[in-house]
Amino acid sequence: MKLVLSQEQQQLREAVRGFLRAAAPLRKAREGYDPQVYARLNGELGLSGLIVPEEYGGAGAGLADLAVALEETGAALLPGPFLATQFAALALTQVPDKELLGGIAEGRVAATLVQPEQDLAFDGTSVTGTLPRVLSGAEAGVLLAPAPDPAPGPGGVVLVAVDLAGPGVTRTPLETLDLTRGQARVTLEHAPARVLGRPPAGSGIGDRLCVALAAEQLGVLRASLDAIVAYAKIRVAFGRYIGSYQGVKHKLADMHGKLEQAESIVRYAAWAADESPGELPGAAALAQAYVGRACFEVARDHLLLHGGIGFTWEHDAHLFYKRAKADEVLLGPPRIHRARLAELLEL
Amino acid sequence: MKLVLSQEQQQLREAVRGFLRAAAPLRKAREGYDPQVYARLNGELGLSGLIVPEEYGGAGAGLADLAVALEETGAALLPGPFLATQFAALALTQVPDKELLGGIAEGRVAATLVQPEQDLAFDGTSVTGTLPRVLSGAEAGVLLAPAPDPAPGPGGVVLVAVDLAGPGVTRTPLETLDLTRGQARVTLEHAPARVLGRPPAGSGIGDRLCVALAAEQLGVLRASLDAIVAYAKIRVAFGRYIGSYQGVKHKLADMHGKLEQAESIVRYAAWAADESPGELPGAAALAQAYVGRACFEVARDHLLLHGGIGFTWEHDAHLFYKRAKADEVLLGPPRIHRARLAELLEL
Amino acid sequence: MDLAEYRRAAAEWLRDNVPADDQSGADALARAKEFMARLYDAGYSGITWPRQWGGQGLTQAEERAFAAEARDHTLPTYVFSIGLGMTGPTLVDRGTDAQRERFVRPLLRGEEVWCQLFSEPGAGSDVASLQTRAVRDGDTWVVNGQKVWTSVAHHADWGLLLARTDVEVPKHRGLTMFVVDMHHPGVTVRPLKDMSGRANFNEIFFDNVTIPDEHRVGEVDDGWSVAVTTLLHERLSISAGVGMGGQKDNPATFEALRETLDTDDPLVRDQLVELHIRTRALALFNQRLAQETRAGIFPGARGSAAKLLLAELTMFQADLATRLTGPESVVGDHPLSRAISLAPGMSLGGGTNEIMRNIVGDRVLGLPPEPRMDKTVPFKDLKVGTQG
Amino acid sequence: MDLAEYRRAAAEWLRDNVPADDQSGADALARAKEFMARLYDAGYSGITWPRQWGGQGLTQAEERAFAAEARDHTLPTYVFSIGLGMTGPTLVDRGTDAQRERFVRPLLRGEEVWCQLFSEPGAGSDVASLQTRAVRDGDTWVVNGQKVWTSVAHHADWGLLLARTDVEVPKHRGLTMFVVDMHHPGVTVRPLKDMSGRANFNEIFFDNVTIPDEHRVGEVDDGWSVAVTTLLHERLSISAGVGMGGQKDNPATFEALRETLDTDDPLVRDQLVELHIRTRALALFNQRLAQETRAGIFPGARGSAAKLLLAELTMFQADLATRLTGPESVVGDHPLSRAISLAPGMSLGGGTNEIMRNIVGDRVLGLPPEPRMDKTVPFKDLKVGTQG
Repeated sequence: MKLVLSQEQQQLREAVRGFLRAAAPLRKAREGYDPQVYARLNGELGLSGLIVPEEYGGAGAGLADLAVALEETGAALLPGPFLATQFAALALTQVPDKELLGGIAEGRVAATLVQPEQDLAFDGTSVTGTLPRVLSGAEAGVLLAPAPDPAPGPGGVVLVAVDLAGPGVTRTPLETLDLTRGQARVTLEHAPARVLGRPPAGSGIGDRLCVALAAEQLGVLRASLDAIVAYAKIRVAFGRYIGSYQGVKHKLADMHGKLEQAESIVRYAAWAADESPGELPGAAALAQAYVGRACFEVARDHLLLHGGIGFTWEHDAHLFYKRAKADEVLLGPPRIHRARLAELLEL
Repeated sequence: MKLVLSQEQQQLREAVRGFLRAAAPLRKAREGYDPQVYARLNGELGLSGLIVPEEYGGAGAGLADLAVALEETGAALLPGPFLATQFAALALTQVPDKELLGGIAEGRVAATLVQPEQDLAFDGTSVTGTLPRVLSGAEAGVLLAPAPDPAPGPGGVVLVAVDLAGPGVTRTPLETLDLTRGQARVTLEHAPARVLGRPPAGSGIGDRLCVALAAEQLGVLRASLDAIVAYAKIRVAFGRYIGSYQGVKHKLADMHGKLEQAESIVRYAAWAADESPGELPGAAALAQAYVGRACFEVARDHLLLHGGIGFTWEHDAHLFYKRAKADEVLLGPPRIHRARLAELLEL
Repeated sequence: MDLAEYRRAAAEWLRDNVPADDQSGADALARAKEFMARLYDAGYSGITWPRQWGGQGLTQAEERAFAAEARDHTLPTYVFSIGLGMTGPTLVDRGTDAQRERFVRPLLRGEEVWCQLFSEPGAGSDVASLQTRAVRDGDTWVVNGQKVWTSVAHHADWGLLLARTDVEVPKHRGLTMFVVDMHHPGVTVRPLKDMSGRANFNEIFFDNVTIPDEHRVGEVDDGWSVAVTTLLHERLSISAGVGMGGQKDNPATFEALRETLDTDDPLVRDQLVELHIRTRALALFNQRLAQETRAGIFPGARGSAAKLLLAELTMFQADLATRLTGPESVVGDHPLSRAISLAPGMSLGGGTNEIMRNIVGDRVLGLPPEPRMDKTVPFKDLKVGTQG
Repeated sequence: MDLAEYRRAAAEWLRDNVPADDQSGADALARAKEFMARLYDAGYSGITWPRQWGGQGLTQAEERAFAAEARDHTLPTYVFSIGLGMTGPTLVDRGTDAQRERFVRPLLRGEEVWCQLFSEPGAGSDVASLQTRAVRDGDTWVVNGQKVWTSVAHHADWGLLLARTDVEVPKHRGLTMFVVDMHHPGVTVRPLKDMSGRANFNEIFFDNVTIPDEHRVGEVDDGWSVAVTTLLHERLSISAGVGMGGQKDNPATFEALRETLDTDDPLVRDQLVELHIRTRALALFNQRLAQETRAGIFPGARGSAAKLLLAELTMFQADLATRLTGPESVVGDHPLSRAISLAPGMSLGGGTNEIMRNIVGDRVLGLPPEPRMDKTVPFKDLKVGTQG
């Protein structure tokens, strides 16, 4: 089990962090998706193709590396379809498609993945149905979705790809709590769809999404804690820095304990995804159950400890708070991860 | 709804508190049951007969008054069969028996109640079975227990009385976590038993036990908080009273919030028992669900905030901690009260 | 007239006079002022205030009787709440007779709207560390600085302003209280949006605003004692409101969630039970405080415990509701999206949770105070606000 | 000999020499001493200690290799743990050559047992406020006072004693460190029972105990800096142990509870899931710290976060286990009855949760320290212990 970053991973972290600090500072996050930044992120750093296998033009890295990148895009509250595209890439590593993987690796294609399966009708060439909430659905170019297998036989599910700019597709951007990353309602009416294949049994796509999201949450958690720790060192009340009051200090110490544990779990779950598939389901459910909660709790307390200024629109605190809440429920009500754990533990 | 003590209830509280301060100070609590103190409690203050109807020689008071007394015996960690006897008296107010109620009112009879129903065989004149944990089973003289109705017909449950000093009874005092109040294993082998009657449908005996126990727990909670607040005002660390540190002060403030809410719930539940039977089941489950937990949490934190000295045998902190834990599970795993609430709320 | 009769008359007046229609819209302020004038003329504004200055000179009993009847109505008096609850009582207690004569009756009659100008960006919980300066120039004072978290300031005619008049003395001893004309050209009112996007508050900027010395309230450099009076009235009006109403339209309450959630899942059921327990615990505590108040026991700082618990419950239930509801709760115009955005407000307005815990610890439990350095250092040498 | 070979040899020696039988009983101390002598003679005691004073002069690598192998055995060395982990390293670092010559080898060989005498009833977290006095009388010192929380003192031959030698200076500057003969007639050792009824600790009373000046460690009045050395070694030996073992016989762990509880109830299942989550979260954090340590990253004060979390988990799981198990858990000789009695110990030994939070806040997060009055006041004017 590997819970400590390698030197290469530390370099990756510094590279992504440095890039985002310059190109996507927090004050830009509330302006929303900047395609230019996104293009540079993929062009200069090759982030989009990080986990795309080398044969498709990617870097062939594992989830442990992707987790490092997602922690940084999370900390920066990076707007746009990066997480959605990585969700799609994680599915495509199980159901490979040369065109899409190549497009993602080159940074040409922004994609999104519908998960879990929704009510779609598929006739073999086109899909029909309404997807009420698609992550980055307004920004992505391609939609991947599980659909009922139209081939005669025992049924089952295939993964299909839909061109979101193509015919039969209506996208309605939604107002979302999270101001830094959108969702859209996508209505498909006989939208042309291409079958990519049938996800192998136990492919663990859903588990990998859990781990990837937890990595982003770890970044949101860490950035929230960093922000309030920094503020506690410069804000004065009653003649003392607020960080010198145990009422603040002890809360921050508890938040640090959550960070340490969250990081440990994310490293473990990413390692399991890459190296120990048998452990992945339990590690993935653990990651969402622990990190999702810890991230929101820390983002909440970081906002509250700012005092009145944290409640203002102009301050960044609420951006973290809202992302943390949106992420906590992104893959479903959090109890589903606990229920999964109960099942896996054979309780 | 009456949530504030009447003048008479305040006088009762002062009388019981004053008596216990003199006759049953905390340093005596770990020595266990003192029959002389018990006799004076009933003789001088008439506490034993407080809720016994006047026609049987008692004071005919309600559960709101008994709650005031139990809060004080709880705060004093009074050893002996007072709570057990009041449990029995609460059952007897629903299934009246002149001899027993008279005996309790006079302070002659210490009793205990088995609740809920256990596996006892009853042939109409004697009972057989083992009761693994009977509250104050070694000190009480009479055992009340629900037993299967031996009369021909649809079956059902009758309340029977067994003389614990009589034939066919074996009592084994048990080692208990709570050092200030014991339990015993009681084995009945054809022990003569007298039928007291059939508890009327919806008599709410179990609900009344919940409220009575919550009143004792309120006392344990309040005394724990008082003790640590007093210590925080005299104990110095790093040149300051520990109560001046927010790390301690804010915890104590949160504990005070639990006390305020616990007291409000106990007053409400006792009022419901006396005046609004329709509200009693919900109020009783609420009382155990909230007050039982709050009492242990406050007793736990009061111990921890004492620092090392709170971990020593000689210090009283662990007596409260252990009573609080024993009380929390006395009527069953606490989740049963929550399950009852779910049912009553029709969730 | 005995109390029951008073109450019946009040009920009748309210039924006949409170506008039932929507009270928002462009002419809301004009209509609110019109209602306030009628309320005053009927004798229900300033019920306990001295007759000499325009009040009714009655007792708390009449005030409570009217309030109890008014609870069934929505009175369009929000814009006057600062004046009626805080600045007016301060002027009655601490103003000169000329100030009382000039300001109190128009305030009670709704002819003039008031705001309160204490908080600053650099002085949140620590109000007395404020930095807005007032410098004397003959018979007038010249004010420069910034205030924040000001309700109804965009409608206000007058503001009660706390400003620093001496930086050579410790912070509490160099403050003075003024009445400032909000129409002065040097006053700029800017809306301040909260994290939910609402603009319920304002920022106020003072740029060489002049105030005649006759509009000073209390002695020079004794403004803190006047502010304490105001804050006491504020606390009374907040604690009177704690636990009452406010939850009716909240989509995160137990009552709302039981309608929207699938309670077949035992875990969902148990979480709702937890919410029920916490909600009932606080509601009963508030009811007990109310019963004690009616019995003449003043809750004092224990109200801060209730406020703290309400802040925690508000946060807890919005958080729980979104978790139980899942992804749709944070997308589109789902009501929980707004609830989770507003939930922190209860922990931040009227004193943070940490300040509430200090108050409960110090004043209810009598714990030793935190050692204080800031009470003796001259203000100019004191660290304040946000440094570096 | 390369490391792998060293490790194989150690494994072999341990297999052949660690007594497999029960190590309690009347002659336990004698047998422990005998084992320690064999351990020393085989070269496994004081692996990293200087050869000059009886150690092996090897590196951390060998020490860790031996420790890794030893983890599979239960070595009967508990009674020597204070000497090996704390007082011995202090003497090596800060003792005179004569003291090292006299004390280190017998300590490593298990011929003499050591205890540590810092804590006092009036000085818990605030060790430096201790009141035991040592007064100079020519070439000896006379000690009076009381110590507490002392492990293995009833077996100890020597104690490392911190005592006050000057009350006219601030508290940290008037302390001196000594080696005290525990067989001196003025020393009384009394067992101290904890809340579970066990007597794992002692109270020590000093009644005119004399100590020759040559048994002073470090300079007069410089004892605090020596104590800091000792406490650093204590922290290292605790953090090395955190999260390892100790849970095996605990009836309140997830593994134990899943065997004893009825998991048909979904609520019980979900509570066990919660326990699993917390247990795994801390276990993985501890494993990450261990991996970092192996990679040369010293965890420092982050170990205090792990200790705090372990204390909270220990309390949480015992509390949860009794709630889920119900009435029988607190009656008779149910193992949970003992678990709930011992659970607070983890929060109180080795620094309270509050002290741990201070350490994490100050040293990990770099937050500003609490203002301190007690560092400048002469000790005689300082409030200490329990007042009134």
